[in-house]
Amino acid sequence: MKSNYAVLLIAIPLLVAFLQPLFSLINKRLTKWVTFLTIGFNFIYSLKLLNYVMANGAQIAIIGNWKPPFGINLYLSPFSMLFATIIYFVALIVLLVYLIDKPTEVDDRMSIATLLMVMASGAITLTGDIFNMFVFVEILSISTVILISFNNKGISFKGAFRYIVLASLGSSMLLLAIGFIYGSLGTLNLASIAYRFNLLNPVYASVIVFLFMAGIMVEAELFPFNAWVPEAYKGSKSYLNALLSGVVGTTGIYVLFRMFITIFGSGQNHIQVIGSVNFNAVIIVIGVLTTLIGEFSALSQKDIKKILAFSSMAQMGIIAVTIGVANMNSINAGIFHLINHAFSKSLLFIVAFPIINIVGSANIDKWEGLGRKNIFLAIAFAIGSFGLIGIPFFNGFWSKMMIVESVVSAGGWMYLVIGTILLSALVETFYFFRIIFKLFVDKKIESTYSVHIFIYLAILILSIIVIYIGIKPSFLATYIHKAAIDLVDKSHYISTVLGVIK
Amino acid sequence: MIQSTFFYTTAIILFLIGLYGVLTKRNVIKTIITLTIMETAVNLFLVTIGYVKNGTAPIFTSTISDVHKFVDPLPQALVLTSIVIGLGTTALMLSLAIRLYKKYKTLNYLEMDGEDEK
Amino acid sequence: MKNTQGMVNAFFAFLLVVILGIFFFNAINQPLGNGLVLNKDNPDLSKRVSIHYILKNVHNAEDYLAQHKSSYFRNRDKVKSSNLEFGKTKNAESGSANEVTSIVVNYRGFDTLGEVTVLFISILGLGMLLHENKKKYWAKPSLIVRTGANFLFPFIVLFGVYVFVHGHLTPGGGFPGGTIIASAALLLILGLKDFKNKLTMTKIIESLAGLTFAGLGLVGLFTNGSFLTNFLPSGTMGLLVSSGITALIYIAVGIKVAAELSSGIMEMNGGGEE
Amino acid sequence: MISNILLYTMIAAVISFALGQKLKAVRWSFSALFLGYVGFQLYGLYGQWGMVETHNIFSLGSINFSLNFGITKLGWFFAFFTTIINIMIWIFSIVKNMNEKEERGINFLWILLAGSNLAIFFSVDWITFFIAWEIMTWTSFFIITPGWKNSFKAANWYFILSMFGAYAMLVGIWWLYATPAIHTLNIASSIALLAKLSITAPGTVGIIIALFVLSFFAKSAVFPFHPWPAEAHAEAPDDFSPYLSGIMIKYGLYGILLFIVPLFIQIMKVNPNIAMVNGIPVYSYILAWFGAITAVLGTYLAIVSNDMKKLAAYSTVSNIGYAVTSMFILSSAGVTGGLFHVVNHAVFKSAIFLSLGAVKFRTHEREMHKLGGLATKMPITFLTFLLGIIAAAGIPPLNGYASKWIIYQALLSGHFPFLTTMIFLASTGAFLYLFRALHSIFLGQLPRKFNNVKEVPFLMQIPMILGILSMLGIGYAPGIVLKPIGLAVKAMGLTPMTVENTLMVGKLSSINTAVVSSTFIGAFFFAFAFYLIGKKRHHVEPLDNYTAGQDPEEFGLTPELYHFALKFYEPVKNIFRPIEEKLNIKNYYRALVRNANSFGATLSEMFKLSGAGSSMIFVLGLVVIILAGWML
Repeated sequence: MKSNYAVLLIAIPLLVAFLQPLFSLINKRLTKWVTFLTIGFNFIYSLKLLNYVMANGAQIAIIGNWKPPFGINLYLSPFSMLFATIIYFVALIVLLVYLIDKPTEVDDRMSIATLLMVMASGAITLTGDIFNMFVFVEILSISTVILISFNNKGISFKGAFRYIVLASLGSSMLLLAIGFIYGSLGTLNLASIAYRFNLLNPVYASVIVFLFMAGIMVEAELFPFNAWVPEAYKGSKSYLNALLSGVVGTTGIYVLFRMFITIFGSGQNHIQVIGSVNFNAVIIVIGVLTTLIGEFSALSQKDIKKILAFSSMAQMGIIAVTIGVANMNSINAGIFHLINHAFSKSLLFIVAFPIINIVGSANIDKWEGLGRKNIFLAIAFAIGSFGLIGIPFFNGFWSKMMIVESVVSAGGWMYLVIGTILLSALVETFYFFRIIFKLFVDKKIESTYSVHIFIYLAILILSIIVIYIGIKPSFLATYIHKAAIDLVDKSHYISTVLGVIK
Repeated sequence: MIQSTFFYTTAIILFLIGLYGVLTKRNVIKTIITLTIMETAVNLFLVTIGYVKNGTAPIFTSTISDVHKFVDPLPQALVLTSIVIGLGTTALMLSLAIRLYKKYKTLNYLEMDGEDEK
Repeated sequence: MKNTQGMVNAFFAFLLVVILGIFFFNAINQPLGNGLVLNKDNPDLSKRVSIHYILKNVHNAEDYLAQHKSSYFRNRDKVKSSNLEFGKTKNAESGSANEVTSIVVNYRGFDTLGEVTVLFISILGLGMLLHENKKKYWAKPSLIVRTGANFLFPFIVLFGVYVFVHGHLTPGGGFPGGTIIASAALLLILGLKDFKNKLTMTKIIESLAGLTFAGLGLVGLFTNGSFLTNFLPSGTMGLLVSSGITALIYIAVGIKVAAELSSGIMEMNGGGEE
Repeated sequence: MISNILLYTMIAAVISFALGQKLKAVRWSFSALFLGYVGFQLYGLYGQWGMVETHNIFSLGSINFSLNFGITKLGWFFAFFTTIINIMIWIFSIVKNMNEKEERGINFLWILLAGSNLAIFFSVDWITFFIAWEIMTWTSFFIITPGWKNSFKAANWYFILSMFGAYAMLVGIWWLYATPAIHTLNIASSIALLAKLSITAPGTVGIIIALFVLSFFAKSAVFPFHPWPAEAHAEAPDDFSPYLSGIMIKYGLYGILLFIVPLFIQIMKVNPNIAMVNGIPVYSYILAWFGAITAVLGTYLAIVSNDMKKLAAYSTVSNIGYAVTSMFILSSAGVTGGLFHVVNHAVFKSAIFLSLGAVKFRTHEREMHKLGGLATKMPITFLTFLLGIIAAAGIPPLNGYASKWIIYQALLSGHFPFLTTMIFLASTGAFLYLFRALHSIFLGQLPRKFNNVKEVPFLMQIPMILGILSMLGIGYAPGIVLKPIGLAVKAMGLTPMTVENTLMVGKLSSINTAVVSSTFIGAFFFAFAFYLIGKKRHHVEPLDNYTAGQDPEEFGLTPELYHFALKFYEPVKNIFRPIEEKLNIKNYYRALVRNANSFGATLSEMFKLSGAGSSMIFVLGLVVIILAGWML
């Protein structure tokens, strides 16, 4: 079975991570490069697998030669491979910047943590077992803590501590949910949970969903489980925030999608989460609140990292709304927006890094006149924010259009939802335009910082992607279309993994 | 023989005690302790799910080989994993606490400020 | 004033906790939907996947599922199984006598790989956070501790090794064994006045042990087409040399955990030579 | 063909960007030439009605995104006239920007703006329309504020209100699409289907109309969105103000003519049980009142402002008010009058702003009491301004007169006495501020520091002269414009007015503009002859006049304080001050922004709580979600 080799996406980084201490004995800079190359391998391999599953349909990779539901399996589908690929790609770009950041004493450990974090995110998207997912979520959160505290400032430790407290709370909830699932269904395999979830007593099922929600929404940056977001982003290095947002957040939302639509959901055109509670409404309310709080909080901030942190929280809220609306169009839109957000937000965080170094401050008031000093960075920042705001012919535009369409077409009280979302979008537009304006103010900036070619390279690649998706979204549309079908088609998921047809 | 109800109740009460601590304690170390209590509670909960009345440990020995009396081994495996994860998290939290103390000379989370806004 | 606020806070927290408590008690007393209640009834293992792990008939179950499709889920106990006897059964699937070990290392070995990684990365994080720490915290050891440390050290290590080598037969395994060995290292630190941290050595050992685990998995992938496959014969259940790579992996895990925890302790003891 | 033009626009923008700051003269001339080429192409498109070009972008789920460009009569008309005016403005900006110390590198945004301008008028589906609308909004934001702090505040007024409108339209568009009975994005067919739907579901149609109206009103600065032009027009670069006032503000009116007015006409035709007032739907009547309020309010605000660009901006607001009122009368004359006034206003207001730009180019002053007596120094500018305000005041023989005449015809023949009164009030008020501006800037006495002021360079005079000629030309023969307008009006389902080149036939009376114009021009020359042969004036130094020859700086004052134009209409302001203080809508907007900021600050405090606090939020949130979940 060729597809079994997909486990290399997890095994190779693990192997390399175990070897890294040996490399670090030779040279600490070497570990950075090894991490970079490993993620590069992962990206290329996952791209290959993505094309394979696009052509041949979903596959499973079994581990230990135990077929599901008895052993642990990986589920390779357009949806999971698409996100694995994007996560690896974003990480690759971020590592490009990390490679040339000034060396520190802890680079060896840091590069292992980054490698494991990216590995864990990829594994979460691929795995077909709920406890396995929990283990990788833990790896993800621990390595995130390391990432945050890498900056070695008081606030980094504060942010990291806040994050780990919330993550522990969340993982307790997650583990309780797993306990409840195993106690009732007697299995940990996702497909077999999906297969028999509707047999559960609805009240009991709701307990599971509640606990699971609380557990995973910590990573997905959704209110009220996201109190760690601003401080952790503020404490961490700017380009590493791209990982927090583009990898951790994306993974969290991915899990929400997979669990709430495929595993816990039922229905054809309008997916309803099983349980005695209207979870779709709950998620929509959570999403709307997150968006509102995120955007308005960002409005009042002066620190670019906090602004972007709140903004990414808000975007996650918008995507959560699409999960709650859960018709075919909204799922398409949500996936599309998640991808766009990963690219645009990573671009912004990466651009912010050299800007902060040139200006010497993360305070946007001090950014005035940067466009006169370095027009390239200013334009890249503008491109990133245009992509995020949804200016026509930048990537975010299409996904936001689709989100508005899908939410409006759901009718009823969704008009209130869309009103709130657009109000928040208005606020977002305002504060991003404020920053862009500041970049082009007439002012001299004295700085000797020279931007490394790799940073330019990273920015250039992401900018081109943002614009290219904006001009020609059709190339992504085929992927998204298949991914959404894969996500919605529960019986296909079950029959692929278990061989039984619902 | 003890009913599983006892274990479930204990687990939940322990969990709630831990949660209460997390909610009210401002001291970093106390927060860590209460979080550990919560983890223990969850582990107890998980183990209880596999608990069979009058059961034996799921290990074949020369004397025990009645498989139908075995308690469920899977939750035990899960708990093994989750204990190790808990250990890792606690170690990391404690080292963060050390760093926080060195930086701010206090363990009260609310009193940690300064050099934030730069 | 501050006190009142604290009281209010505590009361509020108490209220929340009570509500959550009602929620949890409600949850465990709910009927599950298959006729059982979590809180009252013994689990029906024949409705759980672990029945196959206990009976070691997972491959039969796979075949049964492939043939009977969805009716499998109602008839888990009808899957064929052979009689299992300690010290006699040969070539049982995953031949470890300890069922928990067979799950941890064999059926769900991938989780354990993750688990090892969690430990690895948290010790790594610990090292990263404490790398500026050059202070040795320990007080001067007394004579009793010094002598005891020297005397007990080999025995503790021996016991640890015993625990993880017998991981597939008796309670214990790689994690407890490794921890026991690490406690020996702790004892050395406490007991020896001029103990030198050997971080480089632990690093190398740890790497090699981790490499063994992942490498064994990869060997399975390349020879039998699936990661972490037990490609060795599982032997007679109950013997020391049995259960294929399960034993090997548990040894690797034991060494790795021992090295990791020791290095964690050494990091706290003022870091390495660097 | 249309797509090619738009594509060339993008390429031109890229070329302009690539040319860089060093070659600013080249890039500005290049863009003006390019726009000339576009205008030429557009002229060639006349008559190809119904042509549609489709470009699929992508389809996902059940939605297919495509760009559809087509030529409608209304669209072509707007595209062509705006392009002509645009060319005028751009010729002006060549010299203006060549002499800027640092050109702001906004030329490529201008070209993009011109492209989106065309795209708006040529889009035949809502997606395309919205895309063009958005591009127009953000490009103009950065043109208004190319890095000046004052203009940033101003641009924010514009931008927030515009984006608010745009989002309202976005919801409206998708609401249209989500309504099963409509389910189309095509503009023309959505009108027909909406009209039918109004029989069965008047509520839905009402809300959709409201959303679109909100958007168009916000863009056109109709009450309650009137504050933005004064800010944005005043603070924008001097060569962009004509564009803002002449073209930008008309997009909302275009939207109304494209969608709302035909929709009301259709509804009147197909829906027998719609509530009517005076023969028009009651909603239309209410909207007409919004126009009337805007007209009066704009006039008042223009009267009390001292800044010459703000004055002109508020004058624009009030003129938009006339057009809106007239359009919502829904009669043939009303729509024709509104449309005609849009064109006329575009011509004379850009002429006025060009002349103000010329004044500022030479004097760098904006406040009227610091100016004066420039008529002899800058004769062409003076003449442009003079004719511009004559047109704005609606005095024959200039174009403003012709459109106002039609508007009054429409209002009176439709029996709207109160609306007529409002418009008349506003129109009379216009005299107050227009001639004050003329007097303060160009007449009166020249401050000493402007003794060396010269007329602007010839290249800058060209657009002004063109403006004069077109004002005179349209005033003399309104038929040139009214005939294509007739085509557009006919396409909306109305019988167009009977017009000939110099003859307008209304319901109440008809008028021959040639005769009127000749009479007025004759009278003008008659009076001018008296001026020439009359007694020559003595030149008096300004300060001799005000302070009896004493230098005010000796007692610590500046000469400007003695200028008669300072606080010219203070009494008027005093009369209305109590009302203004209570009803100043700007204060409400400001309060909104302030509250949004403090709301955000409060919210973000939530994330600064202790570790226990954030766990508290976590658990509290979970409990609330659980409780709410069980209850829902």
